[in-house]
Amino acid sequence: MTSSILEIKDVSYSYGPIKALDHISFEVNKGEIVALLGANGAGKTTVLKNISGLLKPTAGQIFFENEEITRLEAEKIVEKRLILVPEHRQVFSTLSVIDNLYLGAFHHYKKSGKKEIEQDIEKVFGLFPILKERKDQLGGTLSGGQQQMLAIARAIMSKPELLLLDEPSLGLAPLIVKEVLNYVKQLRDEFEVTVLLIEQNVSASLKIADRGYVMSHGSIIKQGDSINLLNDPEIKEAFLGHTVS
Amino acid sequence: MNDSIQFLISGLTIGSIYAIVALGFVTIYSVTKVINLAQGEFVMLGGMTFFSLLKLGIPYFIAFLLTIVIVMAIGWLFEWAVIRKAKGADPLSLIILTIGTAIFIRGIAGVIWGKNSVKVEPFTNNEPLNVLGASITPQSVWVMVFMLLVVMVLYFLIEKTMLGKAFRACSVNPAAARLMAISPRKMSSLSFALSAGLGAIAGLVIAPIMFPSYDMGIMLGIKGFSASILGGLGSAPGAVIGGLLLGVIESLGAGYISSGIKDAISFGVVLMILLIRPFGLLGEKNVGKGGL
Amino acid sequence: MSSLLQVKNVTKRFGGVVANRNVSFTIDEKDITGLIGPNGAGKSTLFNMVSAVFPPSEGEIWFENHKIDSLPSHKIAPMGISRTFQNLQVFKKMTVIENVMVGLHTRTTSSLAAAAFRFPRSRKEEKFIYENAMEVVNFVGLEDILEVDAGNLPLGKLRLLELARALATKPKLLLLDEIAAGLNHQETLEMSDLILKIRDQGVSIFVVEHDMDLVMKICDKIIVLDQGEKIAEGTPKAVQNNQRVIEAYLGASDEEELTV
Amino acid sequence: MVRKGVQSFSWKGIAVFSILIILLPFIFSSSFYITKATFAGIYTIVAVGLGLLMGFAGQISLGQAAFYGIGAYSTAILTTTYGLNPWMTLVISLAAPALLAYLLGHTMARLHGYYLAMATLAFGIVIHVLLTEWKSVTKGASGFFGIPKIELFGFTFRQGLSYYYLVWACALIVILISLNIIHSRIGRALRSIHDSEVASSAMGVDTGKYKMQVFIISSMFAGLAGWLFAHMSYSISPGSFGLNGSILFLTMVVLGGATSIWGAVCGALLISAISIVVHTAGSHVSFITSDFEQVLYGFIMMLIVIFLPQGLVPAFSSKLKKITQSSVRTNKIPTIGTVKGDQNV
Amino acid sequence: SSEADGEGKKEVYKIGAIYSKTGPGSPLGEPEWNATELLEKQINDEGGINGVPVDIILADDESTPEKATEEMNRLINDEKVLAVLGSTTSGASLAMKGIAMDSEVPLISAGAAVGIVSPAEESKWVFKTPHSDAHAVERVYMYLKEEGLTNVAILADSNAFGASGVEQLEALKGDYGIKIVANESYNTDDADMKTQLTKIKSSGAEAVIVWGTNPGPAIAAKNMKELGMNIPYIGSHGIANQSFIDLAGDAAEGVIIPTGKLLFPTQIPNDDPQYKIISSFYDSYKDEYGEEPTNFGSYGYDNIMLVVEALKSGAKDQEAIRDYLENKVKDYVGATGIFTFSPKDHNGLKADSMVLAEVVDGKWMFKK
Ligand SMILES: Nc1ncnc2c1ncn2[C@@H]1O[C@H](COP(=O)(O)OP(=O)(O)OP(=O)(O)O)[C@@H](O)[C@H]1O
Ligand SMILES: Nc1ncnc2c1ncn2[C@@H]1O[C@H](COP(=O)(O)OP(=O)(O)OP(=O)(O)O)[C@@H](O)[C@H]1O
Ligand SMILES: [Mg+2]
Ligand SMILES: [Mg+2]
Repeated sequence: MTSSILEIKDVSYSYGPIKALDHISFEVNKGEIVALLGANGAGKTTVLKNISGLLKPTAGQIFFENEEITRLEAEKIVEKRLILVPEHRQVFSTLSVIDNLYLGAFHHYKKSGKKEIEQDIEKVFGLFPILKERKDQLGGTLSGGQQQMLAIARAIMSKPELLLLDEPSLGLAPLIVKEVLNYVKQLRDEFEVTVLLIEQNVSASLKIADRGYVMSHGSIIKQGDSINLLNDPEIKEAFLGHTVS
Repeated sequence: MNDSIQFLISGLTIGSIYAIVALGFVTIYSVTKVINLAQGEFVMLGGMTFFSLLKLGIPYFIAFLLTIVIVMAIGWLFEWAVIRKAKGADPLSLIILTIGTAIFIRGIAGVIWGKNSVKVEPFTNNEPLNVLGASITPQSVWVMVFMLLVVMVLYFLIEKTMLGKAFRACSVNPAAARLMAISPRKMSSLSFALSAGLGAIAGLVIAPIMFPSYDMGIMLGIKGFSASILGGLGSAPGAVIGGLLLGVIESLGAGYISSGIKDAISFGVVLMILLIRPFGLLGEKNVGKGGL
Repeated sequence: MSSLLQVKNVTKRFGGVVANRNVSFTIDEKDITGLIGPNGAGKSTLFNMVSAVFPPSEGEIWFENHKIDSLPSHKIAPMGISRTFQNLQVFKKMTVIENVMVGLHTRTTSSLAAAAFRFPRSRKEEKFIYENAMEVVNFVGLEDILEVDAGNLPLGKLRLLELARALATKPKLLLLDEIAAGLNHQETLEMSDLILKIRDQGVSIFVVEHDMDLVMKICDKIIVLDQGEKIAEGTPKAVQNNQRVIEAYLGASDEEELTV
Repeated sequence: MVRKGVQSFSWKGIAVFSILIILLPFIFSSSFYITKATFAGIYTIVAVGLGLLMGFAGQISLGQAAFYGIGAYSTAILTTTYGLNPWMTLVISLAAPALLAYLLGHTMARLHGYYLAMATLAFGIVIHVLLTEWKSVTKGASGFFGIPKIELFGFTFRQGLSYYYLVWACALIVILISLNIIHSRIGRALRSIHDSEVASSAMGVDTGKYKMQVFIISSMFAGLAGWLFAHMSYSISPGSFGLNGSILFLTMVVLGGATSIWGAVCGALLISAISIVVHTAGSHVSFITSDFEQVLYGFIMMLIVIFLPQGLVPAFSSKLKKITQSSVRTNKIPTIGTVKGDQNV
Repeated sequence: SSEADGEGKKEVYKIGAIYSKTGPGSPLGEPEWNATELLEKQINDEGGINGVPVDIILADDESTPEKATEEMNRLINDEKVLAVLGSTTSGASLAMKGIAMDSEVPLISAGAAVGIVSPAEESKWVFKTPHSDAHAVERVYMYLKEEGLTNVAILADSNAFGASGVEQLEALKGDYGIKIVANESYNTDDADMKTQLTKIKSSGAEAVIVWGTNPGPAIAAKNMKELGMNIPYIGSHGIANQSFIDLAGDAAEGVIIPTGKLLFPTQIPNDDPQYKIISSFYDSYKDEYGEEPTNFGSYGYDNIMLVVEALKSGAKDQEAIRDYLENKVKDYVGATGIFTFSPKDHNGLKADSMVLAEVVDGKWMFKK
């Protein structure tokens, strides 16, 4: 039996008068890749921000590894290895690439020691060689796609148990998109990282995901295995167009 | 010839003080992007607290340490009680907030200590030394020693340690910093305490040179601010160079041109330098347009 | 058919990094030209030079018989070049309609004094601005949210707003930098329809995009950059089958790989 | 339909405000309040200009008092030493700051954020030193005295009601001009600079030119205020035009809210109100001695920034809008960690 | 201080006083303020003036002309006072002068600048009591001449107090054959003056005249010692207080200043006409506030006492008070000096109201 690593219970959130989440519940099991789908403004990003502690739910509860984290500060949640790669990259623009990566390891810096972290950095450099080439360039001067790579690399440095990815393929070249998504799969397969993923690239993301949830106007309107979702006529209509290219 | 050495030494002494104050600005700015115009008041609190502790008969060295601790606590309290409460404020409002706080602190100091200047004994015997025909007091040497010490420690802290990286991360992107388990709040508290400590040190070393009074913070705050901008905001070595330069220009201006317009000269030079280097001497240019 | 924009042997360096190396190409009137390439290939850099955000290190850029590579960026819009930004640059604290009205800036002339004392001319112009802005807003379909502050809009609307603002300048050449990034399939389709509609009004369009469906669908010509250099140029079909392009950018055009 | 942001502001706001101004002396008739209100009017003129500069051109100035001082000293010297008519020197009081702003603006175009703040601070200090040290012209630190009163058709404007109305008439004109500007294409262009300078210039907005124009306008407003101040007082001294003054103006704008013209107006009024409150408190509560006033003043400043960080007017804009219609709103959205330009204030 | 208000129409003499209790002028203004408070109490305790109590409305101008203007208007138009005293600084006093002239209310200032009362024809309603800087300067120059020192250097605060002193030092040097070989200044809050002093040292000056109030002159004294300069140090009446000596310590030894006699009430000869006034004022001030009144306290004292004198004589309105001041104050013995006002002189003091003092063994000693 799979155990749930993340559980969202009846969570609501409002930006002032704007209700962005309306009693949402779902869960993610250990070792899964789960895709969160939905049109722009459906509330996907808001869900991830609530989970990661950047926003506090107006109602409801969130459990991570059976422990309630609803009221925990974002920085404490990170220490539990629940890591968010935020929308729009959010790299530290005036810090060098390498410093960005070091900061990813901030919460376990003392525990892991310098050596291990340097090894980790080599590992992510292996994944994104361009970052190695640019390791002393300032984050803000990287190209859009390079910044996205840096954001993902930085999250990997945090040694996630559960990785929340908010549109990781945004602005990446097709070749890299494939590589990144493949790497996500690899992370799960080899390092047992659980992944909750938001993607506009629905077909690609459902291909690596085990399950998916579909959101609309702050609620979950559909859920199911990837295959089923991929073949769901409504989903095809809304996200994939008539022909899956 | 002797004159010019004397001018230089005077300039370096006073410049070192500006530099320490400027380092306080840098510390807070590099974490929170706040320009804390109450920084001068920390200097004043350093000087006046030291005076009061000495008057209570507390031994010199203990009073020295105690002053730093007390002022750091005040800095920490200031962050906790004031800065943190003003969450939604933009940098400009924060400037006004720190100005308001400066007025507040100064007002209270005026009530506690009165308006008269006080006197503090120098660290060590203060018989002037003779350097190349110019005279320099041991206290001036202390000022420079402390300045160098402070900048070295600070430079190491900001540039070489993980804490320094965390400091800078908070200043560029606090929300993303939280996602790295860095608490911008803690960093902010820390930076205010640290910079209050620097202010206290400035107050301590300067107390025997100028006679401290409740309102000495205004001028030192402005000069420190100027020095930190001149050097390039956020750069610790820049703050030192800025401070020394400001002090020396002031002194040479007073010496060779006119003491009446020495401030006009020094600020005129600041203006010129900024025109040539719009981001200060060691300041980094804004990040390029890379990610547009 | 004459060429509207000519990029001649352009090179751009940032310190040691060569973002563009000796790139040349032309854009023709009423064409949609695509610019693709891997991340960091230098697409945005090239865009920034065409829109005069910064000048090239070497080479020249000509627009309709004017050399524009060393003009300040605000002189570009009046000539008929307008753009959108990859990292959105909307005026967050202004409303949708106000954002678009800024786009009409170059099409009006009343001075500060005229505005300060409300000369009749200034008032007439205000009317002109408002009406034209409304027209553009209707065209892209943002009329429902006229008075919403741009900072509160979701991404899809922001992309539209950037487009509307650029259109308001009445450009001859429109530069679109990753206009579909972050849009879902449906929205991307709508966006491509919109772009085609704009072209049909006689505007030349230059797009940078990673969404190959979109690019292949709308472009008349595609230019491919890799590591700062132009490696291919031609019709979508030709480019799609170009081996260098596949290697550098598209990857084996097979979805199967992913599901390994 | 409300057409916000379009040059659509009604005269209602101005009308209501004007009536309040006209009626005020009948409600608070004591000379103390009228003097306060006269100063508030003078400060309003400077603050509105500074508000334009800060809230709309996105530039900070820590040297605004210098322009105020140049306006005041120009007229003082020309009317007293050279015997010119105050109405003639009004032109100089406007032109001299404008010229200086023009020269300075060119050189400062390269500076941003705190660096710009520093440059203006430096400029302010240089001017202040000049006023103090150029004794043969300015009579030095003790002050310049013997400034004549303004006369119009045989009527002399003296401190009191007549000066109050003169000052506020000028202030209303300044407010009106500023409202017109911000609701025009230029106003929008300016606000757009504030949000994204890159996009703004891509839209063809000559950011440098408009920043310069606003800088000049704001310096002229300050010069006008200086002219009014000089002829109100018999004497002026450099102390009124130093850093304290600049900071006072800055405080007014920030407390009132830089993003609205009415913000600057309210800021100027607010500061006067605070000082009245503190003054009155002092005469009723024995422990609030004169020394304590500064403490209280600083404390109130802190409270306002903490509880109304956007400034008074934006905070109450919805309520105020009913009255004024034309205040520009600024809805600050809590954007999470948008990567901002570096040092831009 | 305005408690009398409530009790119906009981007659009181309302007098306004504006001093710089706070702000940069406060070291000067505070003794003036205190002296005024003290005297109000004393006068009323003794049964008022001809049985009528005085009500002195004290206001703080925070050392700014703007606040002074506001308070002046309030005192004159709202409180309807008979006369206004103050203010401390020249800038504020000049601003108040304009209003006094317009509203025809007598003003007695404690400011230093000569412009406050001169030319007297244009200062009909304005008087002032402080030692004129001219007198202080004359005293100093007389001394220098006796000592045979002709080349002097000036080091003055750049504020109004210093500027006013420099003006007189420059104006009167010819009369005494003095040559100013260096004219330097410092800012009130400067921490170090070695640069200026080094210049003075190389200028060949035989004496240095330092014009300012604490702590600047103390820093100068200390710096001079550090630079090994031992030419005579002449100060101004601005440092006629113990705190100068406390601050400067050893470096204060031998410093000479012109001062009012209030500095050492016990040292002046018993037969001095001011002896009684000075010692009683000094004692009661010290009793009340625990500090010395300094020269500035004496200005506060004389300002109020001159008005009291006028009231005593039966002057009941502004006009009468002014006339009394201008015409009837002859050889009036005050704390600052002996006043004789006239339509040509609204300051009314002579150089002999000042004496010289020297620091000997950490104390100000009467020199001559
Ligand atoms: N800071 C904010 N203030 C007000 N409303 C907001 C804010 N952020 C988001 N919203 C609103 O909340 C709703 C959900 O937004 P959210 O960003 O979670 O959507 P999303 O599904 O991630 O969309 P996208 O695909 O565009 O990223 C939207 O209607 C959006 O307009
Ligand atoms: N200011 C700068 N300093 C240094 N290098 C820079 C700067 N701006 C851009 N670069 C580098 O130039 C190269 C081209 O960048 P550019 O932004 O043009 O890429 P791009 O093709 O738009 O990529 P993407 O598709 O990822 O947005 C990148 O390697 C980038 O790191
Ligand atoms: Mg989202
Ligand atoms: Mg790009």
